[in-house]
Amino acid sequence: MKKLINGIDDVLSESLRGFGLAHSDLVEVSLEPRYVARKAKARDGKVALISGGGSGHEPLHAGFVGAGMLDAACPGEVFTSPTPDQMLAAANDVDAGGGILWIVKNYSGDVMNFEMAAEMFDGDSASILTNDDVAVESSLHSQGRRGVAATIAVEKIVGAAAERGDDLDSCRLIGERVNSASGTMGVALTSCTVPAAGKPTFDLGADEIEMGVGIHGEPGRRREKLKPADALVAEMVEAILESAGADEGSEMLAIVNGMGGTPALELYLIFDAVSRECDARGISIARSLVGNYCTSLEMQGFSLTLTRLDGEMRELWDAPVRTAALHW
Amino acid sequence: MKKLINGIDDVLSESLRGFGLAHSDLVEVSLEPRYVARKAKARDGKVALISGGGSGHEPLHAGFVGAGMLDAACPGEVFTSPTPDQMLAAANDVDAGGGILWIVKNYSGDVMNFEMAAEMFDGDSASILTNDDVAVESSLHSQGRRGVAATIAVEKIVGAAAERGDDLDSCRLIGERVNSASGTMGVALTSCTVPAAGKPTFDLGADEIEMGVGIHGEPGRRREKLKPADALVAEMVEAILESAGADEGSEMLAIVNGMGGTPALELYLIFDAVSRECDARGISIARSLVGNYCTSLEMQGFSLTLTRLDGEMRELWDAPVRTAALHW
Amino acid sequence: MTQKLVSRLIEAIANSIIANAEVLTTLDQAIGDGDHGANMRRGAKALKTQCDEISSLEFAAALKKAGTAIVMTVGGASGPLYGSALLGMAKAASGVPKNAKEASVVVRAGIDAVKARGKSDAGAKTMLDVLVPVQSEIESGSSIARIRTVAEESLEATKPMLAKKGRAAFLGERSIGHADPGAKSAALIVHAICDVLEAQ
Amino acid sequence: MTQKLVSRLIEAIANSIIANAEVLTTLDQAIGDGDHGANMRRGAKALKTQCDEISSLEFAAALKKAGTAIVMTVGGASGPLYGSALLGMAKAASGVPKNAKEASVVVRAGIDAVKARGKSDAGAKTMLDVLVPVQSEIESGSSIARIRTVAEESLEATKPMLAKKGRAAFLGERSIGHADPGAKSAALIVHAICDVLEAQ
Ligand SMILES: Nc1ncnc2c1ncn2[C@@H]1O[C@H](COP(=O)(O)OP(=O)(O)O)[C@@H](O)[C@H]1O
Ligand SMILES: Nc1ncnc2c1ncn2[C@@H]1O[C@H](COP(=O)(O)OP(=O)(O)O)[C@@H](O)[C@H]1O
Ligand SMILES: [Mg+2]
Ligand SMILES: [Mg+2]
Ligand SMILES: [Mg+2]
Ligand SMILES: [Mg+2]
Repeated sequence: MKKLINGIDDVLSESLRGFGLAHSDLVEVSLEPRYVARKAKARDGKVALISGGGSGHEPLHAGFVGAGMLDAACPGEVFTSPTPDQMLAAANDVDAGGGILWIVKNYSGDVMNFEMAAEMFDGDSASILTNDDVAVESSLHSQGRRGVAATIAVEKIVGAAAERGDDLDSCRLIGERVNSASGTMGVALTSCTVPAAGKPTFDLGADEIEMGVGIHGEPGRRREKLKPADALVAEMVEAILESAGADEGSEMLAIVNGMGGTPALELYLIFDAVSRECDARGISIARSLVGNYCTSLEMQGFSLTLTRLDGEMRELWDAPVRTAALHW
Repeated sequence: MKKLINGIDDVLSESLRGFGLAHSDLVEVSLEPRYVARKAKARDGKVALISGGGSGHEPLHAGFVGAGMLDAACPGEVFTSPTPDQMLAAANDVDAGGGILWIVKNYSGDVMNFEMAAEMFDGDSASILTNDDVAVESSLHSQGRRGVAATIAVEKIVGAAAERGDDLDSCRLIGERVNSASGTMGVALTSCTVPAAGKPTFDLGADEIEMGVGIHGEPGRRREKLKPADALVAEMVEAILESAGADEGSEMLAIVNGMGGTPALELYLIFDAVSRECDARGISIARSLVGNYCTSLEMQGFSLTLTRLDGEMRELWDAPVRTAALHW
Repeated sequence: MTQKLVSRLIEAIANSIIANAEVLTTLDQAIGDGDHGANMRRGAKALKTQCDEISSLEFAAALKKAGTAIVMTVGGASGPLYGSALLGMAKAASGVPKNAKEASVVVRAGIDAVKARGKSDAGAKTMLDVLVPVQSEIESGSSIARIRTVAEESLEATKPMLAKKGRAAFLGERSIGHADPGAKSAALIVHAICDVLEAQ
Repeated sequence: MTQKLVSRLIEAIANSIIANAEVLTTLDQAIGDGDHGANMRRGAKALKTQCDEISSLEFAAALKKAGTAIVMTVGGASGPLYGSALLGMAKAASGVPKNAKEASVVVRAGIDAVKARGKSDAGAKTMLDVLVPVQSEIESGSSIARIRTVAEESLEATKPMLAKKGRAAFLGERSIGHADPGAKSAALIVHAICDVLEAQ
């Protein structure tokens, strides 16, 4: 395993400390228990948004803490959901009287840990569960779909709603609307390596890809031969629209998300392919992000998220945001 | 070779088209000849900044086109300097009467192609050659040092100077000041693969690194065993300061630059190590960037740039910028 | 008496988990995300650190403190699940169970807490597929040797199962053929407890 | 006459470059950035595309057009260098050189343009280490066979050299032991020209 680290047990603390130093204008970092909170306190009565999850997906979620988006983020160990004490400490820190909205990606660990935190928290709270990954459908089992990159759309849009003064329940509802309007599918060209595991999570042949991969390197739909970018994109757009639904004329937010090890050159090429694919279907891309937003350590590959925007969602997407990873 | 591409010959055009679509609010992309120009024309009389170089280093340079930074960027084939017709077309497009400042990284191909463009251009122009890479010193040969990530500092600071109304010569001088105040050193954990070559540029053993690597995978000072992050950073800071000079109390801009395939988790951990190393030397990091800015396709590794800031440079660094990759 | 037992149990369980962390990781890499070994080791280390403090308490309070330690250090799915098991057992326990019957009641309460927290039951290819049959054996007063066998057999039986809960559930058919990592850690814990009881 | 010669030269040079692109890339991967093959192939293809147009021109004009095509399509270091060579030759040429003496004057003008553009000379482990000795042989009226031998020998002689120009210069000592990619492409061009002249 080749990593830019010192001791394996110190990876997360050192990285968080570096994040706090690099963005000391935007955030404050607590190392014990671990959470990242906005530097500028939100106004009284604002609903506070707290997300979190395993580390290794940076900039998710700490990179989205700041005005217009999250109030706090709780990073767990790499690919491991954080613990309730982190969420509790964050909630007590950022609670501005409007209640806490937990934004949780649908993994059993995250769900259970946030649930325990909510049970322990003295005050109003509600939660949104994101489950946009269309690669693995829920019919076969009872776990439901995985939450992946659409979480960014949820955090941005709900963040803007909270900022304009929406109450806890309205925030939750709009978050659920964004989640339902979204679908994501990912593909891996290479594995990632969890520092504590020391070896790649999975093995792929020199010409193989994992279609539908999860952001922890979980298997997806199938292993197959690498295809041209256009063919990958066509399959992914098809799968997403089949699940998330989109009529001709729909306006979309498109997120072409690098898995961590993919050159920007390729991500923009993928965005070109996505644009052509959407054009051909009479769907327009009204807003977009291209870059590393919800990563899997050093994995090569990408995910595509499409979110059907309505007028309010678009307006909230456009509202100002000031975080380490998104800024307009 | 595993890449998210269609045909090898179309990589650059498709990626540029995608970049243009994703950032249509900021830039206009010409595909024949290839260049990226600001969407909002600069005011009359402003010095126009044009940079360029081989592709594969994204977001460098197209990601830095926009208000407060570059007026145009000319992308060559992957790792190959662009051709004079691109530079000429870009110059004729963005010339606002204040002359053209060519910002060129010190590689013989870039130098010669920009030189030919300058010879062909009808109008005032001057050029800045960046050569911040301290890994390979100039004593042994006559090529001089390589230009790498400090080019970003030059482009940002000179961009702000041009915006406030500095003339061609003042812009050139401040650019040279930034370049002389800067030093960079890189390290590779893995190679990159040029699409047209189809195989990795170099081979590293499972526990080996290339200390002092160039942004095209050129060899550096030596090949050695992977060391802890702190040890890597200590060596790099030492080499940079030895060359760029810094007294106790110096204020620095620090750029921890991912080579393209490095997880953000590790880049922030490196920034923490850099902060500790600078602290120990009584040097303060006044400004910083942590992320992928001057990449080498999918290479894993990073470079560290330190630029000694004076008051004017810091002010120009802080001036507003609105590009795809930098925005404040 | 309680003190010695609790500290022996903590040592035995924690050491077995630490010694087998890589096995758990490998299993989790096959059908999960490769962190089960690191997660469980983190919990084991926390228990060892707090061992003196925990074993100075009454049995029920010790279970509660241990459960809280697990919840606050492990994370992932296994943290709240094993943590809830201990917290559930704490609620049901008064003193150290005096016989198999009493022990089985306490263990059942722990398992019920896992089911409630995980919204699951045996048959979904999880730790419950070891915990549930083991509890039955305790309830029917089986020998320690028999309990060990059942733990191994039910671990083995998770291989052909289709995962319906946890990360492995995302694999669908591809989860078949691998043992569940949580079932393996549960079996390790059962064996460690058996070791301590046999040495009494 | 000119027309046929020019188009034969273009075909021979371009085909040899295209056939050997991978060899050039491999050499450039060892001591450069691995694009010399792709760069030269791009130039070769541009020449083939424009072959009819170029060969319809007078010899000097053809050289100029070919040089411009190279400058505008190749990029990298080799683009401006080979382009400048052709543009330099264009300035010195009137018609097709009628003998070795005339040819050597034109070639020398091309080489001087390369030296000026690259601020370099023979001895720095570049294409000049093949071009300069080959020009000397032409100047002294050597046979085609001798010119071929010198091209090979001087290419071989770049191996032990320490690079002082181009990307390879950044390697310092580590550039020793590998032939220079630009020297190889220069040798290929020399052989291709020899092929055409021998077939006349
Ligand atoms: N809902 C659930 N009910 C019971 N056990 C579960 C559930 N979800 C996961 N598990 C158990 O947890 C184990 C995985 O734990 P671990 O790897 O530590 O956490 P994570 O899955 O969050 O990475 C699985 O092998 C399974 O036995
Ligand atoms: N200053 C120079 N003078 C002469 N030849 C040079 C010079 N710089 C580079 N070269 C030649 O160019 C070759 C490399 O060309 P190429 O790989 O196409 O461009 P780049 O080096 O920009 O990637 C070198 O092998 C060398 O022969
Ligand atoms: Mg996990
Ligand atoms: Mg090159
Ligand atoms: Mg796991
Ligand atoms: Mg080259």
